[in-house]
Amino acid sequence: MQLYPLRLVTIVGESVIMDDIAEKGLELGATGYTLSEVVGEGARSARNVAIASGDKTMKLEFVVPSEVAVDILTHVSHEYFEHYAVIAWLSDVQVVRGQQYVK
Amino acid sequence: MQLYPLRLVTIVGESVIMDDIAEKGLELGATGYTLSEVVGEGARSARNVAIASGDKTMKLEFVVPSEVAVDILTHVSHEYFEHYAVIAWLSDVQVVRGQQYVK
Amino acid sequence: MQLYPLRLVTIVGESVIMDDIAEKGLELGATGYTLSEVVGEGARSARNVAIASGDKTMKLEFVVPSEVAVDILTHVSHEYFEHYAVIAWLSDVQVVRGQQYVK
Amino acid sequence: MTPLACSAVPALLAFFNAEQLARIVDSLERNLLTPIPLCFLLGMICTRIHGGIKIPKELYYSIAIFLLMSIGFIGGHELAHEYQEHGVATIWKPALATLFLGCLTPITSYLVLRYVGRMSIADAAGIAAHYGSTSAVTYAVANSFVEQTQHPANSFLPTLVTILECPGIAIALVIGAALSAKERARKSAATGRPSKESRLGEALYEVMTGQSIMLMAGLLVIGFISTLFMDPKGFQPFYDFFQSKGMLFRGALCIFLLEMGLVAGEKLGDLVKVGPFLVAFGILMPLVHGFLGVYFGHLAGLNLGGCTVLGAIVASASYIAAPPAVRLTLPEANPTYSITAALAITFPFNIAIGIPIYFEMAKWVGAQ
Amino acid sequence: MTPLACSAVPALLAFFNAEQLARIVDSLERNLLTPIPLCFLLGMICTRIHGGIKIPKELYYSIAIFLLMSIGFIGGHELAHEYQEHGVATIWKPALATLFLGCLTPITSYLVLRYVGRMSIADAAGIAAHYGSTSAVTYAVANSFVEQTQHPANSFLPTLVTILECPGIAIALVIGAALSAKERARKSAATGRPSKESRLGEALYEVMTGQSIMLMAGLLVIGFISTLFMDPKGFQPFYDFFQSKGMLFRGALCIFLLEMGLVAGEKLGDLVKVGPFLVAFGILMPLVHGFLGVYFGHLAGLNLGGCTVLGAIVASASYIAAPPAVRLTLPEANPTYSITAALAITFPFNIAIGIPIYFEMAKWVGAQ
Amino acid sequence: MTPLACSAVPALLAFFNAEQLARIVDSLERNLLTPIPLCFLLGMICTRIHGGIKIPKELYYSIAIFLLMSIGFIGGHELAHEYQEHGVATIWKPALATLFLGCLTPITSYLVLRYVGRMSIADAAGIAAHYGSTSAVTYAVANSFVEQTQHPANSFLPTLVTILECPGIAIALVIGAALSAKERARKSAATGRPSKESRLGEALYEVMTGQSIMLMAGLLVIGFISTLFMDPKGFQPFYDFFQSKGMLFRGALCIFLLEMGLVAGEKLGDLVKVGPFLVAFGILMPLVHGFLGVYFGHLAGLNLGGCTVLGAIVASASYIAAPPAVRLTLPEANPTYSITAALAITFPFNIAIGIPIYFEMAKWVGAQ
Ligand SMILES: Nc1ncnc2c1ncn2[C@@H]1O[C@H](COP(=O)(O)O)[C@@H](O)[C@H]1O
Ligand SMILES: Nc1ncnc2c1ncn2[C@@H]1O[C@H](COP(=O)(O)O)[C@@H](O)[C@H]1O
Ligand SMILES: Nc1ncnc2c1ncn2[C@@H]1O[C@H](COP(=O)(O)O)[C@@H](O)[C@H]1O
Ligand code: NA
Ligand code: NA
Ligand code: NA
Repeated sequence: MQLYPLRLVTIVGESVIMDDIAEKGLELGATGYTLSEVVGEGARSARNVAIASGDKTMKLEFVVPSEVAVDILTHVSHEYFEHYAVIAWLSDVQVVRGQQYVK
Repeated sequence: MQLYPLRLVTIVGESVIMDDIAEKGLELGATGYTLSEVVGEGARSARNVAIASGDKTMKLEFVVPSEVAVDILTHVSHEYFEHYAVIAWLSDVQVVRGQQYVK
Repeated sequence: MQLYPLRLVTIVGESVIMDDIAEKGLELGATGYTLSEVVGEGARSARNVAIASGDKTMKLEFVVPSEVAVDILTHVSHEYFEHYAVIAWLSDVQVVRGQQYVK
Repeated sequence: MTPLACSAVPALLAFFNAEQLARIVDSLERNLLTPIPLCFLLGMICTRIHGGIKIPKELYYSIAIFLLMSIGFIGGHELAHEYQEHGVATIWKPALATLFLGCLTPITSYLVLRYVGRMSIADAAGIAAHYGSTSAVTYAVANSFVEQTQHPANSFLPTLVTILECPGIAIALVIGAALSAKERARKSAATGRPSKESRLGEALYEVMTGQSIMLMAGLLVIGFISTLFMDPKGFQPFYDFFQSKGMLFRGALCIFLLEMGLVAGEKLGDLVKVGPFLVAFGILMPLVHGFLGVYFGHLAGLNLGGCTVLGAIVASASYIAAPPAVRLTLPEANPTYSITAALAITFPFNIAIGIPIYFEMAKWVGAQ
Repeated sequence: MTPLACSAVPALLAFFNAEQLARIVDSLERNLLTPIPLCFLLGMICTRIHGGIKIPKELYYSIAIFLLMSIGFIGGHELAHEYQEHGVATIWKPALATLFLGCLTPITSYLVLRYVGRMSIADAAGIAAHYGSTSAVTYAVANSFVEQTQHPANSFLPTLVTILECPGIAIALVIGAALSAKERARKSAATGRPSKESRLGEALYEVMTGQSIMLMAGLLVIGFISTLFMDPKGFQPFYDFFQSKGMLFRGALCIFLLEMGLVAGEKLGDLVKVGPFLVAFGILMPLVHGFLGVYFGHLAGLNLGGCTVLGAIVASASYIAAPPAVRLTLPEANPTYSITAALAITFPFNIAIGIPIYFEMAKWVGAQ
Repeated sequence: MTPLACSAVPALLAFFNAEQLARIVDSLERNLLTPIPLCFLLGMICTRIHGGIKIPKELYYSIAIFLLMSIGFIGGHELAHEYQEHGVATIWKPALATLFLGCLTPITSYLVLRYVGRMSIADAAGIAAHYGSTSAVTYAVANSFVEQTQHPANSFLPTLVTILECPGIAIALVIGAALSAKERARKSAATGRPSKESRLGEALYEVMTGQSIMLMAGLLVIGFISTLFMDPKGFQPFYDFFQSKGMLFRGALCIFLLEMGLVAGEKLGDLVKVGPFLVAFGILMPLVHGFLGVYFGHLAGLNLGGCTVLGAIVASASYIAAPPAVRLTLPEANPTYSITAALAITFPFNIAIGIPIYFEMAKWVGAQ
């Protein structure tokens, strides 16, 4: 069974910005994303506000090639790190039939 | 404190198939699993349907030895990749008292 | 864009102990944590009990430096592994502006 | 194919004379300008303009549970009265007729989809499973319609809803699974996994013990028993809680249809994808099935309200029980087709236009 | 141990003469064939046949919140009337009796479990914590039972439920923590972590400020105050919303017991694990505690309904407040034992058979 | 700054003579000792003592949806009657007055915050957005207050709530975005991302099509239409479900305020962070805006109850629609300030003390 090396980008932060980031991720080359509600505490998370029928904090994941991963993290870092409660990290994963997640 | 190297298998896909995969995982040698509800978008996720009082998409995780990991991924790949919305990947983890998760 | 290597500590276990572990994690040097509700099955998870308006099982994540990671895992291992349903593992992550998560 | 649709509708309306059409339009207005369809409309509009209404799915599921329990409980209550008065004399014929329709409609649907629509086996069977079953909410709306026209349906209609739930799905899945056996056999050979049958059996069992059936049938029995054994005073609060004329049922229905409108609004975008044939199918098939329901209901001795409601539930398509079962059994089938047809075409058509038409059909066949 | 059980039940029933037994059987029927126990039964059946009913946990928790608020609010309302008429004259005795029973039952439970059942300190104390406390839902069911038998309980029973909630858990936890001190001391030495006391204190505090207490006691005060200060017309809608005879309370109870049946159904499988002794304990201990409740209630001057309800709540076991507290304080205790006994044995026994028996006991001790 | 507050309150109360003060105190008591404010208090206490009450957020959101739908539906129903009797004659003036106040209050708030409070542009604009909009729950509480004092408000007040929802947020956001343009321009140059305008536009659209507006305005239309076209008998169950005097609305309000109390309790800790100026602002600004509401309401011909309610909603601050919009548009603004002021200061002040004061103001300006 073929495994293909890709990057897992994980972004945890305020719900208000997560939809925008997910969309941007698709623009930047991700073939999809996975979003889930979490509860979190951090340096600035006190600033989080609830959105209509939603939680204050969400976790967003992208399985993408390195370049796309870097683009997404750069975007998040420039756009949101200054004023929003958000953390983002990268890890290595082996993906089943991974080519299909490379545009 | 002893850490033991194992594999983390992550499967994200349609809720309808997740229970079956979880069971199959235990059959194939996993000592347990962790399941959570997510919201996702992907190439085929438009096909997802909601199940009784549940979400359309779920994330399933197994902490297992390599062989078991491969067996699980092979099963998922053969059984579900063709017709179902599902993504699956593998990563390396260091598990506390990890031996107990090896059958 | 600067990435900083840190450890991701993931703890999945009974809801009753998760708040205590999260607090302890902050004491031990984590700058924050991320908590989410999951459904799980494992060797001892039958023992899990529901807490007021909550699930039986939760997943707790810390992004921390190695030393802190080890401290947290040691604490969890000593305090909870004997009597509680809990699993804990470690993985390597590259964190955006990671320095700020090192106290 | 749209010409077909465009020509078929007038063709079908030609059945009615001017005066009947006038009545239809009039009851259309009376039916449309009520909170329940208007909430559905609001939901659709909200989705189209990307409005911010978000109904927590737990609220949606809670209301679904309440509605199913209500239908069952009140059904059992009235069944008990009917039974005390007439035994099974009045019930067995309608029950048989419903069972027959439950077995007929998936087949008619399949044939039309496969040979007129030229759809794949899996897709045809998948959609047929939806149209062979029924929609409890359509029942609820039809029931309040006839109540408002002062022609309440026979007391045992909820029993018929329960009967209609399963057979259609089961038959369509069996057809689909059997006919697509060869591919699946090949596949299972390749992967060496247990042949589909297991899957099918499992799916059928899940349909038959699914939430809708368990709640409707279970509460039907509970309503029946407690009506027989409880003193009315003690029974009253339960009756008030569940009764379909009551504020809870009607109010819950408003919120439920708001959410259905929100979802249907999203599916509207898929209408293009599903193509003109399926749009026509989603309107004409219900009219045919509705007429069959009305007609056989009349033969079985239902009253005017009863024929109308039976027509509506036979015409309706399932969008709760059917989808997961089809997804499991016929994975090749594209859910976008079935769900869009059931939820974005047939359901709105029925609650807006269909029900008053079935009402006229019922008068036309002579029910009173 | 089953022989014990088998012999004990008739032994105990021997207390009753033929005519009483007849009445029990009769009221059993009147009690069992009502929606509330039947919904519990439906839930159990559904789980056993792997049916598809799924109650969102948010709905379950929402109903629990509503029930606790109702019990408190209506309790406060009726307490206010009682108070305006008699001051504390009628209340202090029953309150003391309840407090006494709240301290007695955990000890009786512990002794039986430890020395008859030969269970470990932790398990015995853990289960004792459940049986020392009470179940608000059992109160609600017992209360509707006596209301239906036209013997409504004294107005201040909800106050007694609130009093009964905590002491039992607290005492059992202290016993367990103290007696298992040695092991835990050793352990804490090994790990060098703060000694258990901290944990215990924390757990006790969490019990005393837990959801059940806060909502019942809080709404009790609110109901009391607003009854004194609001004009009845303004008070009415709140009364209608919360009142225990009302459709909302009864209907919510149905859905709640459906879910409890679903959970209890799963636990049924564990009956084998827990063994015959615990099964016997789950039936006989409530009968003993129930009798104590009835007897002391009578001494304290409660009426027939009041004695019955007090018997039921003393006999009942907590399955919401106790489990997490025990889990935190006595981690060695196996929750499967306590939860299975409380939820799958004692709770169904009480709502199905126990309550009518306590009713007869109450007559037998001469309450009216 | 506290001296300012301390001196201002008496200064303002000096407007009233002894007898009026007596009446205020009296109606304060009548207002405070009712379930709705008491539930809020219970929630606050529970949080402060780390009690265990947890309201599932899905329940909280479900109740919010129900309340908004109720306000809209009943509003539309009564608007229909008003319209049938007087056409738009009685409505257009109050509507204009409300629109004017919706544009005025964000500006007054901004000026005070920026130049008296010396807050940053973003923080001043962010808080102004909250105080420029309104709180539907404050409306509900004010409405039940005037109903209980037998001075029901004009039938079209819910329409005014809907009018008041948006403009304030929009204007404040535009001010904030425009004035902080320079920084943001620099920033966007650095990151080369689309300039803020896009964001602002998007946020404004989200406000105008947000849940509150869509549900209130949508159900207002639905209530209006169905009142005109449905026969009253068919309309009744919907009316019973939604009516604000009914048990569902009042009961739901209790649970909702319990949760708000739980949240406000947490924010209490932040009072120190936000400082004395904001505390004073959260009390004095509502008194000023409340008076403006009462005064212009009187000029526009509202009755005593109407002026009181208009005063209350103008004085109230939004804590549902405003926060996310501000967070998106003015990220530099610290939400702790705005949310603490709106939820932990102004909201409790209004429901506890403000409403009775606006009621006296309304009498004082001569409304009846
Ligand atoms: N060290 C950490 N480990 C895990 N999650 C974190 C950590 N720091 C922050 N988070 C998550 O990221 C969100 C925003 O973090 P912050 O920007 O630090 O407020 C928080 O709500 C947490 O869910
Ligand atoms: N590139 C991706 N990154 C993260 N999650 C993904 C990605 N692609 C798909 N998913 C998840 O996997 C599910 C099924 O994906 P698909 O089979 O592509 O429709 C989606 O609902 C997403 O939750
Ligand atoms: N092998 C595993 N893979 C993934 N999650 C596991 C595994 N074993 C246990 N878990 C999770 O850890 C929790 C406690 O595990 P246990 O202590 O084995 O009962 C379970 O509820 C699961 O959610
Ligand atoms: Na059908
Ligand atoms: Na007890
Ligand atoms: Na305002």
